[in-house]
Amino acid sequence: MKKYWKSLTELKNKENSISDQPMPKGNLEQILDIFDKNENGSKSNRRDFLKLCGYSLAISTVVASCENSVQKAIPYLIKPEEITPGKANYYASSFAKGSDFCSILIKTRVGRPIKIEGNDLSTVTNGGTSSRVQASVLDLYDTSRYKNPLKENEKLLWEELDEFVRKELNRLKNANEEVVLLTSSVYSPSTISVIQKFIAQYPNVKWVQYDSQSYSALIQASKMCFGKAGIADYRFDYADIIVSFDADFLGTWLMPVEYIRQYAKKRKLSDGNTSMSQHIQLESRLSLTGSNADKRIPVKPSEQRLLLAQLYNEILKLAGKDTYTVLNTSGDMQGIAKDLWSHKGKSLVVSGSNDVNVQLIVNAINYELENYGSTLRFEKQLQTSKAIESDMKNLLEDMKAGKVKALLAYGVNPVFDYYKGDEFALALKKIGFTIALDEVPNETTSLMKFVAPDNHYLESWNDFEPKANRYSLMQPGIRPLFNTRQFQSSLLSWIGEDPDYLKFIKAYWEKNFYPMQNTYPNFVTYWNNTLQQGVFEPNLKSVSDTKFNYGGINNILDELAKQPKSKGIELQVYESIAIGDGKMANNPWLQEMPDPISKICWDNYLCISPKLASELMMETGDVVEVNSKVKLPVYVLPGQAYNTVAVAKGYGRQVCGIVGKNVGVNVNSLHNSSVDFIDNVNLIKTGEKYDLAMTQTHHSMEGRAIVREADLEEYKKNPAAGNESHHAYENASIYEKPKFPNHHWGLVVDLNSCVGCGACSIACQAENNVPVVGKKEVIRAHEMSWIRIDRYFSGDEFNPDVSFQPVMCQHCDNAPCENVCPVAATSHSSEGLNQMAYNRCIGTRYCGNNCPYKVRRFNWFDFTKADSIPNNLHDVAEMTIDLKRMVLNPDVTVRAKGVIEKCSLCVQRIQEGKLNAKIKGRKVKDGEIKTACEQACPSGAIIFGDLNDKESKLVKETSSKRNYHLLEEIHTLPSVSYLTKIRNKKMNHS
Amino acid sequence: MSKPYRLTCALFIFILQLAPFQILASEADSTIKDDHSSHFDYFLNSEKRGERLFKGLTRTPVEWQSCVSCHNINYIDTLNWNPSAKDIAGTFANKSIDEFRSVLMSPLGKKMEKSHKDYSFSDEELGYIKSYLQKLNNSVLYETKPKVNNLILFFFLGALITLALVDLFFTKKIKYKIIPVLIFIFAFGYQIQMLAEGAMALGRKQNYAPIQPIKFSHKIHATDNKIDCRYCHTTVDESKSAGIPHVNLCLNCHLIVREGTNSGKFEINKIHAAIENNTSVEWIRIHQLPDHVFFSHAQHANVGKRDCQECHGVVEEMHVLKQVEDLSMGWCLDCHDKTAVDFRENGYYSESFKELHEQLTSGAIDSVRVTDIGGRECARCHY
Amino acid sequence: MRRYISAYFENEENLLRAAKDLKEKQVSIQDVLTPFPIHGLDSILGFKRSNIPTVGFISGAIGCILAFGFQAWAFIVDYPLFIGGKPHFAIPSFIPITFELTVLFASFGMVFAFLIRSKLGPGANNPIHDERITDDRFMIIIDLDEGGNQDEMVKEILAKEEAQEIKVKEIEK
Amino acid sequence: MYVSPIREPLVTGNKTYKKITDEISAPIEGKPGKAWYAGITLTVSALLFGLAMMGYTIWNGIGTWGLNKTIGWGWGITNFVWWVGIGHAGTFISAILLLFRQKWRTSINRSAEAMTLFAVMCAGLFPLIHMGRPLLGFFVFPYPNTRGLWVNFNSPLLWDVFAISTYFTVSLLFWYVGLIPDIGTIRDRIKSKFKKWIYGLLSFGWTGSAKHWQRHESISLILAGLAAPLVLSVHSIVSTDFATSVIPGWHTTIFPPYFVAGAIFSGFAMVLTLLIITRKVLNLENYITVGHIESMNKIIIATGSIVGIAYITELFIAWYSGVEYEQYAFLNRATGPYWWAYWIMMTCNVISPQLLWIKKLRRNLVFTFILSIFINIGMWFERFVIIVTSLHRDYLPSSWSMYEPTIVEVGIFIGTLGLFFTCFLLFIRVFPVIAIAEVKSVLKSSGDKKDKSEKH
Repeated sequence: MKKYWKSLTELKNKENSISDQPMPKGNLEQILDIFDKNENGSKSNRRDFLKLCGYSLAISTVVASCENSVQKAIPYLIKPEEITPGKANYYASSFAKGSDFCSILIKTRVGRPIKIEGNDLSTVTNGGTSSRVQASVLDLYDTSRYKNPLKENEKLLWEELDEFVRKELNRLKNANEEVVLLTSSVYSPSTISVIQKFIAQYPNVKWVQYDSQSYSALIQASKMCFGKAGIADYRFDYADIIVSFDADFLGTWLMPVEYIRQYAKKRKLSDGNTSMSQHIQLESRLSLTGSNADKRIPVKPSEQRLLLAQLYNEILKLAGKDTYTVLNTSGDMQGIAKDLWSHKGKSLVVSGSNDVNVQLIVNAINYELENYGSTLRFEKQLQTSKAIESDMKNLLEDMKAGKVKALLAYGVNPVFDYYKGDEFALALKKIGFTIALDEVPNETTSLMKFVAPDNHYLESWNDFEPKANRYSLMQPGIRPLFNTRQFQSSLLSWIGEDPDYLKFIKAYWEKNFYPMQNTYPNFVTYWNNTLQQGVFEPNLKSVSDTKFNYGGINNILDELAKQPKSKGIELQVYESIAIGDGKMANNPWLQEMPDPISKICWDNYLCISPKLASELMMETGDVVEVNSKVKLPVYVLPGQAYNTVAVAKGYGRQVCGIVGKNVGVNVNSLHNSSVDFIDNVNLIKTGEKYDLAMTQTHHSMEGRAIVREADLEEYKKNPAAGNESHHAYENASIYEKPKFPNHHWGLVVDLNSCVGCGACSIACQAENNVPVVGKKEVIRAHEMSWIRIDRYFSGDEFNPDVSFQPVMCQHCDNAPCENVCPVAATSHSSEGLNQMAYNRCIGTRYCGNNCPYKVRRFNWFDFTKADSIPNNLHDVAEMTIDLKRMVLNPDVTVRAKGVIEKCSLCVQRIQEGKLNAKIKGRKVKDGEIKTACEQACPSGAIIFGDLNDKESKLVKETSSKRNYHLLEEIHTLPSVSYLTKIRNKKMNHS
Repeated sequence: MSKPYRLTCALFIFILQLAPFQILASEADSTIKDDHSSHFDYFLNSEKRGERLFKGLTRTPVEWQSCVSCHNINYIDTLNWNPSAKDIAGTFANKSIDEFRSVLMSPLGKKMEKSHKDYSFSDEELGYIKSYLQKLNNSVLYETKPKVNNLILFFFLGALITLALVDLFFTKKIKYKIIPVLIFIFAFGYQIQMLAEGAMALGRKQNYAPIQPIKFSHKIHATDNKIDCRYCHTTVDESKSAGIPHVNLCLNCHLIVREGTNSGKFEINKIHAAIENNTSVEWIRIHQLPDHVFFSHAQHANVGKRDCQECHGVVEEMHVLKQVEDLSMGWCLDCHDKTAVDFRENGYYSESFKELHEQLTSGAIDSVRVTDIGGRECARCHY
Repeated sequence: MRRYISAYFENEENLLRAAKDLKEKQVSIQDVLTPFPIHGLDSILGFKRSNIPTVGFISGAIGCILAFGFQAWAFIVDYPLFIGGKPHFAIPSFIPITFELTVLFASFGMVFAFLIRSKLGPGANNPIHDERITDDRFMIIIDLDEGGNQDEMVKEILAKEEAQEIKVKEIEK
Repeated sequence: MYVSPIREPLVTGNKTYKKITDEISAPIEGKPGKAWYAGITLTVSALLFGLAMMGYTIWNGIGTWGLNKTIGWGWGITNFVWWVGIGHAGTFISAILLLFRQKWRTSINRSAEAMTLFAVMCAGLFPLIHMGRPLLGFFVFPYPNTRGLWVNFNSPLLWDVFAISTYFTVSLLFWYVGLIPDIGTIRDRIKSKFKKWIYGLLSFGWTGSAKHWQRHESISLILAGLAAPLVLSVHSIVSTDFATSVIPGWHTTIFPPYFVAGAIFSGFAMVLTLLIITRKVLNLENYITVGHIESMNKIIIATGSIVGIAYITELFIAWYSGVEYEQYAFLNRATGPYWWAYWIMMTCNVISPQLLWIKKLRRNLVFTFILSIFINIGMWFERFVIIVTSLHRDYLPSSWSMYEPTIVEVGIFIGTLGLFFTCFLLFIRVFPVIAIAEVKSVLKSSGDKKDKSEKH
């Protein structure tokens, strides 16, 4: 728990101490440990001793007056200037894993990173984060990480490895044999420079970039249309109408954190603003984006090209240009075309397809709609995806042919996530010299002969250019825990240069970026300030030349018209919100994060449309065999297009830590090419049953006014639309309403902004030490999340409306839970908080029963090792070993078995904020205190504040007519309120 | 008690304590004298011999004090400025005999100079002492004996209760029933009290004053040398922990002050050794709240303007630091009930608690106590 | 020197008649021992109403006041907590416990009063005159005057009511 | 003494006082039969199994039960309420029937009270072991502590603590005060010296003195007067566990009377179950006559009908209230996933007791026995329906969930059954199952010898 005096020396010595970290001990040993002289309080502490005392309380109190075990307090030898024990330090940095990018702040306590926050200064991510970003801090303490350089699984020294690699590289250089450097997309200017130097030194090196989720069609189409390779800068905040063809831009497509912010901004209805964008989604699987759409049209993946062509045709018609008469246009497309045309220049059409032809049509449509320059821009092209798919194909051919003599792999796992992973694995074995530069073992690195382990990103220096001219620095929050070295340093040392990458970056920045600004007079101040801010955003170079010059559209449309309509079942393989491509599969927080739509965690499953399910006589939990290759459980997903199925990739990792191994099924082998979908899928019901871990099993609101919603048209007429019943229950109690004269903390959730991404739930888990319970316990509805996102389907089963509602403790002023606790473990504060004293709780669960919101969570087992009884630990994810306990927030108690816990409205942050104000002798400023969920939210849907502060943002929001409390008819007087969801359903053309 | 009476008592106890030593010593002397040949020594291993030398049980000139008279082996309650045997053992564990000799024979500090005068040991003897010290170093010193007294008393009372009850109902030997009833009530009541006190003391460390790795005296630093608390406990105003000074901070003075008046150079050398060897100083933690309690020094010392002594006692009078208060929740609440909040100076309070502030300025109430602004609420300390 | 006469009946009606007769003749009846309570006997013997109900009332009242007072004190004075938006002095909430403790105190008070007044309790060593008193015999013990004047009259009444084992006992004072 | 000419005798078979003593004391003096040994082996093994399951629960956590985030109480509290309900018959019989001068109580009150105590013991176990931290269960007592904390007097669960412990204590006092004369009887009859000594100790030196009897009668009456509202209060307080909450299906003002009626209903059923066997095995047919059984059956019809009306009132009010959550809760009870529990409850508690309007069935022992078992089952399901089906689908459909007990919970229930029957089996070997003195006192007025004695 709270280990204040972890000395820096200890951190320095981590290399040795952690590597021989004892595994969780048996129980007898644990007991014995308690009586050992207690070193650093790491294994057991005084509390453990007290626990033992508890058993024979009477006797032991008398015997020894309970001799307390000795606790050490070890101060720093030389205290680093910036560290104050007991206070957090924040370092601006960047999160980057493959194409996932986010500008962040690392929160450290006495030198150990415990939380990630978004960096408000970045104009790319704007302080937002995603669940993966939030969870990434736990990966730092992953036990499965490489701890030493390896040669065929034998430990060796860095010097030995460097010696060997240099020799080998020089031999190959002299023999002029092909060496391949395989990386994921690299958008770090300094890294690119390092790689270029490396290639200059070894000209026989060929650099191949490979992304598990390829966006090469976007890049190629852009090049073909505008002569500009790269991905345009999408501006959803400028679009009045968004038409998305299967692009899950709020979930996984390109830069969701940025897009959610833009999307929510455009749809924010403050009382003055009554306009919002309209979002039309055409897709087969009900994606997170689709679930937020105002209008969603379920279509098969194969039909999308045709529909796009029809749309193009219609727009040409509206533009008065030549049309292609071969296409019979559906009514939907005609309507959409009209709407788009009426918002010319303020509309946006996107497609998630990785088919160049499709992207060419999309570009043509956007060009016709004059969107380039407004909703699509080239000044800040997105750079996080650079890989071209054919490169990988060629590489595999070369490897098979034996041309490649050596392979250096960094940040990629093609054996697992490439659709020809098996072939890649076979080809890999042929290569004489292979070296992995990853931080954790995976299916690919385990086949490599050498491992030069990379640092975790929280231990590394780097810089990034996620979008053109938008730079973000990465700085370490901790020294490397293990004997690892950054990828860039490895490359530098292999070309015989100074392996100090920080020096390299500084030199690079001094040369290239420092001259781009004129704020700072010298490089040192420039560097220090930039490092402190984390981002460097110089003025943009304007790009004016956006002429569309591609003439081959005719041919594409002709081809499309000729294609026969597909009849069979189509399968789409998608990236899930939590696990993504599977690189973070060993992260228990992400594994336990329920999918926003299906509310299933710890598994992937085959989404199937209700109609198809009833035809095939399948229901949720049935196991089917897909194409005689993989067996998957079925999940009947309302809104899934008829005759289509979908399954998430990234699951079924084989070489992985204990958390992610064998969770779900690897479906990459289902592909036989890299196209978006697989046609004519064969589903055979096996008759087996499978339990899916679902956190929500009932999907209808049962007609209750839980998520209140209205249409934009109604809202314009009456801002209280959908919320008419509010305030009908003002004076319903025989008692007076409680008064809170000082502070009255409250929270408001704008249901119109919330997209349901789930970043808040992981942020909460990290901030509040919420335990991981594992799949089996989730099935038994024992999950512990303090904030959950309820998802309701309404309307048509085949194309439902989806509502998301984050539900945390409502902090009722008339709290039903408080009345019933026999020991007064939960009571109200004079600041309006519903307090929970864990150490007083005896676990009757009465409060949980009596909570109408069901937000109270009970510690069913000893999930945290804080329990008084030995030998009953229930820890599926190693979360209680010392290494992973480093991630615990020392300001929040770790709860023991048998007590109730719940959202505290981040009371530790409130107290900290108040203390800061007191020290400065002033009021708490609005926005100064932020809850973890609020801070993580990329859409700004959650606002915390003081309900007594009439100037606060919170009061401005809650005084809106859209404001309501959940279940206000039972007069619990919650401090948390919601703003109604407004849908922009009305199509202009109809 | 009158003063002379107390003195006599002290003297008596002193003699009593010395007695076993003297008896032992004289016996040992006689053994040596009677059995001059070395065959007795033959059976003693070097550790045993070292022990005898250290404790002065073997022939040593009378004018020499035995090592143990300054360098105690057993745990003692009072402060002994001289390094304990264990300390010495730790320091010289890896040093050669020569170094050992040089330190022993050519004293560094004034005090040591005085007591180590005229010492002469042979290398062999020094070896014995060293091997004895080695043994000490390996063994756990200061074994705290379990306090059996309480247990014996508890069981004795239990027996009394049983006897009283048996007599009351069955044997009826005692004529007046009130006697066994009184015995029962007294004994049972006392047992309950013992249990209650024991239970309340669970996890509490009132009066805890462990031996620290360095004999650091707050009295010498804070009173004699008038060093302010905040000079060392630097983070008390900004962080939740007051901060145990990092070792380098000690060197601010001890770079120059190399020798103390009481402990000579031995204790101060430990600071230098820690810096030189890059080893940490492992203080024994005294004031400690359970994990589920959040306490902020910044709140209390900076915002609340509490003196350190209110919770920690008169630290500046302590040679050996001791926990004075029991640090129980009831104790915290007592103070929260009594203490007035600084409404006049601190803008936070006057601006956030408008209603109370008005009452205060209008004179309706004369002070606002911590309790009045929620100082007894759970989530102020437990979250 | 005190003298007693003891006898037993096999029937409560006989006992009642005999007791009535004896009382009318001013004979002092020391005790009547029966296997079950006999209605009307206490009025014949001239027993006053028992005070146990009074004890019960007093102890119950103490319990009531203690319970209510303690709850109110704990919630208003000693540690006021905000619970569920209710006032600190929430009378309805205090009623159940007040009632329960009233009953508990009253019951204990009465039972202890009964045991102490009757000199009953674990280990109480009262003489057992006849082992069949607790079975089917109704025993009467009569104080005789020192002179022996009443002997004959008493024996006669007893005999009339079919009393058996009429014995005279003399006990040193 | 007035004797009703139409009442049937309460003691049959021309008993004398001596015979009564002999026959009722027989089980204590004789050696237990094989059936008793077989019985106690069974019940003790059930008890041991239950204890093992309790230990397992305390060690590993409540997670070993089938509860979850939505359903915080399941079998544990169902059993608690069920056992408390069963514990209502004994004191009801002794206290309320005493106040109403119902003489037929004399033959059954002793065993019914014993049953009350055992049932309350079983009940009291559940609130303790259902806690997440039973080792800290003492927090519920308002004892002075160094934290300066008291308990929450607003909590019905705390009222429960006081109600159940008071109920148990007062019942125990009442039962024991009544037992003192009978223990005296046993003391005077028993041959073994050691046993005589023990019974002597337990009899508190009872002599049968008229003054003692007077006080004894007085205290019995007043204790009855106190116990009568206590009986009513206990289940009323238990019902406030639910009635004061906000959960639809729990939040009901009808609960206190409805629970009390249900408790007496189930208590009498359990008394019948036990006594129909006991009278047979211990040859006490002359004391616990068919007339007694019939009287109890009449109470069962009365309380059963009250319960039935309560069920229907609940449904009506749910509909009439117009609260959608309330309406749904009751619709869900009858037609939701736990419909079978609701209909078992309805059948056993409302429909089956109505058969007792037929006199023949009321006096039929086999039928009564089967019916009493039915009612026990039905009343268990009543609590299950109230607790589980109300919780599993409450306000927010997102949290709706299902509940299935695990072997651990079932095992603990079996364990309490084992405890209950073990205690009862020991009781019939140790204490007289019928209040000897009280039966003797009604022999003349209500025995079938009455004509003879009147002639006399």
